[in-house]
Amino acid sequence: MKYLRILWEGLIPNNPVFILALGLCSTLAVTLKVENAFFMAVMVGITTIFSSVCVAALRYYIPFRFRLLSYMLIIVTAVIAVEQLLKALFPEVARALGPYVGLIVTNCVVMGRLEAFAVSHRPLEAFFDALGVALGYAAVLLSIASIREFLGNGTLWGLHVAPDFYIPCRVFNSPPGAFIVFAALLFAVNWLRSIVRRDS
Amino acid sequence: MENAIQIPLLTLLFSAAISENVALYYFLGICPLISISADLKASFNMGLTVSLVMLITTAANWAIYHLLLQPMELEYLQLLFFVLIIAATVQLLELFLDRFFPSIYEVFGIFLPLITVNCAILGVSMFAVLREYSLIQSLVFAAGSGMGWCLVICIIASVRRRINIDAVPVHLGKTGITMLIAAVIALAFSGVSELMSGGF
Amino acid sequence: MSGKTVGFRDEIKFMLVLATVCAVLLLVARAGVGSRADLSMVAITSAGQICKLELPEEPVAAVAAFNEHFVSRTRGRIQLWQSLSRSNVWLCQARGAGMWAELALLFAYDHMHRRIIGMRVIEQNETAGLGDRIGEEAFYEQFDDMDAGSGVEMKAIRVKGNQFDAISGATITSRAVETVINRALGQIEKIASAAPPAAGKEARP
Amino acid sequence: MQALLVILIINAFVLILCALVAFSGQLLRQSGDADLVVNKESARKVGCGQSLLPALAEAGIFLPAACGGKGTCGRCEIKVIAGGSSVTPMETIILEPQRLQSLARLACQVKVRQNIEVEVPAGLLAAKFLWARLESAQVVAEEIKTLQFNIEDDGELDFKPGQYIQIFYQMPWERVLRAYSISSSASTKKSFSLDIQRISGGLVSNYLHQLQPGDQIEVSGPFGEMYLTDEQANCPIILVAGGVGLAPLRAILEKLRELNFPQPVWLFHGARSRKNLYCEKYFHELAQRYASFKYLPALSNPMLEEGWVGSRGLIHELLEQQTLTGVSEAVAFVCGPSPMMQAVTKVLVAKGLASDRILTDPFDFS
Repeated sequence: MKYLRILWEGLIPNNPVFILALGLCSTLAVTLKVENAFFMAVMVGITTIFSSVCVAALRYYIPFRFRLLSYMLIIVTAVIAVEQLLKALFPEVARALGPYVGLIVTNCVVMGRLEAFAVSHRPLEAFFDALGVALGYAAVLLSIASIREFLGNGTLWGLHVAPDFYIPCRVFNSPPGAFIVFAALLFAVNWLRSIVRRDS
Repeated sequence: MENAIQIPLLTLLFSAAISENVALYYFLGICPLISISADLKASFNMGLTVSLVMLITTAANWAIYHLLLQPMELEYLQLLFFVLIIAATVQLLELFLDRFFPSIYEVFGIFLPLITVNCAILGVSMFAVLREYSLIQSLVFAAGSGMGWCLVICIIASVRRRINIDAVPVHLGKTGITMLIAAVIALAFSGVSELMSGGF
Repeated sequence: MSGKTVGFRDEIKFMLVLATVCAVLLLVARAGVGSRADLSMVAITSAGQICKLELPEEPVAAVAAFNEHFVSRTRGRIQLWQSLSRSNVWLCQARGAGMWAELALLFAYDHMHRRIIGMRVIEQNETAGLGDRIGEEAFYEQFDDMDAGSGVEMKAIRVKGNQFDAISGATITSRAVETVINRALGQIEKIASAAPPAAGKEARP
Repeated sequence: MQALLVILIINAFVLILCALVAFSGQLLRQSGDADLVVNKESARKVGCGQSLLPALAEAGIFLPAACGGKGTCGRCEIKVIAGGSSVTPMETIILEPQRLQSLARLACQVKVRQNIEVEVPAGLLAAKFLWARLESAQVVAEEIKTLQFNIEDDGELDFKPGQYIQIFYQMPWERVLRAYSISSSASTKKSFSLDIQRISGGLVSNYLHQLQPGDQIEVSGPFGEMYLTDEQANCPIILVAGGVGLAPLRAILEKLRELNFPQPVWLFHGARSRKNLYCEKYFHELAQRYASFKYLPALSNPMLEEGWVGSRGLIHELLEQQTLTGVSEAVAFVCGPSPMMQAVTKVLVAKGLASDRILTDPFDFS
């Protein structure tokens, strides 16, 4: 019950992207295709969970002044391990994601959860918090990617779904398009939240 | 290698700062761009700090890569070494500022740990190595990127200051409106980039 | 407030243990991944496509067939092979900086007529949906039988024979292709101008 | 071989970076002393470069810091008259703007760089740093122990009933602080007792539960705004406790017992089941002996085999059903989990008690 609440907290009320505005770089950069966004979300999720649990388990042993170094060491290990795993299992996706896999290291969602939650909680709690945050992150990533891929290419996960008369709007493939979709989605989410709040 | 790329340093500086802006073209360092840009002065300070850290870490990482990793054929560990260097540099800078420039420390201090997870810094180090820049070129590239990042955050902050008194749609919120500003600026920058890359 | 009872040595000890554990994990992860052998297969298949050669699909046979047609001249970031049947044709695999990470191109070059016969992208990590379109057939076609006497050139709209269309929205990637090819061309010129040595059979798939 | 080399290189690299950080930390640490003036008294020399919280401790003033100096609990609030560093973002979250304008700061967030003048609330000045030795430990309910401590040397703990102390626990690299209310009578100054509920996975509560008689602990205190003053002792008193939140109320009750309950006193104690209820027998005896003391326990989840015949339900529901005479002059002390305290406060206000006569002590399971 308590763990479910922690999970829920990370998923919606503390959504890492919309509410806390963390992890924006990759949110904007890998959302051109749903497929890439999906694998990115999975990898960020694994990294977050691994490093959160590690830091939570070691929280009383990590020397305060080498805190940053230890966190980075743990995160980098997780990222490189996940990267190698992806290369072995899905070489195609690994090629498509390439540079962003390395940049997970500096994804503030990972670091943010370590600093804000994992250092002061037990490993099991940290696990559920990381899981919730990872799911929240994945939800945002996938929704932005779906919108951008549909508007920009008329496809979803590589499948052509747009009606024939639709002419893909290439601006959604470019960086400014990502910002615009993000702002629109943020507007929608906040609007829904305000409706929910008014009703309850 | 055989023929090192000869790029005029000035071109390198300006293309790094403007046409291939690290924030708007590569989507790096977006989180602080959104969260810090509420205040122009803080934005400028943050921009300066990022530039400084970028310069130091690019030099250090260049040396590590070319003097240690490449001769030992350990290129796959570059992420680990780069990230640890950045974390240590940030911590050293924090101590240094705290001791000698307390007034600057009080302005910068809170941003410094954030910088560790600023992907722009890691990105610039990685690009400099990837593109086989010489040390001088790397430094110029880092300086240009830092300037470019500082420029963008200051532009966003100034625009935000202007619309401070305007009625922004409630549900869009601060993050949303900043995203839209970034979208417009990114469009403008992409125009400049087209111009510089030989649109004539 | 923090107590100072535990000294620097214990902290360092902890950090070193952590570093060792991380290093071991890294090595295990790296060892667990299969080699990138398939990559050279991509190169061989691409070479077959460019030079319109019938190469068998089975890897070992394909390598053997490839070695019958080409002989390796240089290694490193720019690898060159010389065709055994047409000694003025050079096959080149060139690596260089793309937008995010390294990219590797394979192209065949006719040194006598100074033309590129064809080009393929073997390895790339460009922006998904934008830069990665250099891997599309339409992009390759521009290089079929391309005049490259004075290097290739990226243009927004192609007018001259040695130009190719930049991919809109991916200027950096397109320019990276331009840079990599031109650098490789310079290298070929240097090596090919020197008298081609006797065919030493040194095969490198 | 290659693998060993890689491990070696990474280790060497980490070693160099750590050494660099540590030694520049030593090298760059601001040395020298600054004058610290507390409440306009004479200046004391304290080391520069640290935050005000340890600097004040150096000067013998122990502020409460439940969060351990991270700036999240807001208990170390003081006033910095002159010489403070600029306000940190943490403080703007915890302290309201008007409090910041009236020079309020969090001591753990202020750095000592120069001569500094501060104003510490008188209530916090009494706090001392003490060593205490465990005299006896007694299991009073499931997972709850009452620990009796004797103060070492010639130290004395001069506290008011209802206040709490802080316990230091030395982790490998960090000192952890936890606040626990004193449950023994305030008239004994050489000893005190704590009621500790063991939280599964809780750090300090587990540490305290495994202590053996004779073990020493470090404490500082007393702290806390919730305590019984002498004039309040002559008002009707409503005590509402949830679970182990009974501890500070026990101290208050002891004080009232020493005064022979001059006015009506109600003790409401809510617990989950009978095995979580403690001191039940003692309170029943008290209630029999003194007519003005009423003991009203309630169980939210009594087990069948416990044979509970008393009230069932949550404690604020029981409180609501009771008719209390002379409520408007009464003083209420409420201690327990936050949702329970909110519910109880609501009920008490509805019964006609002014909200400034309801004293609460937040009590978190951490």
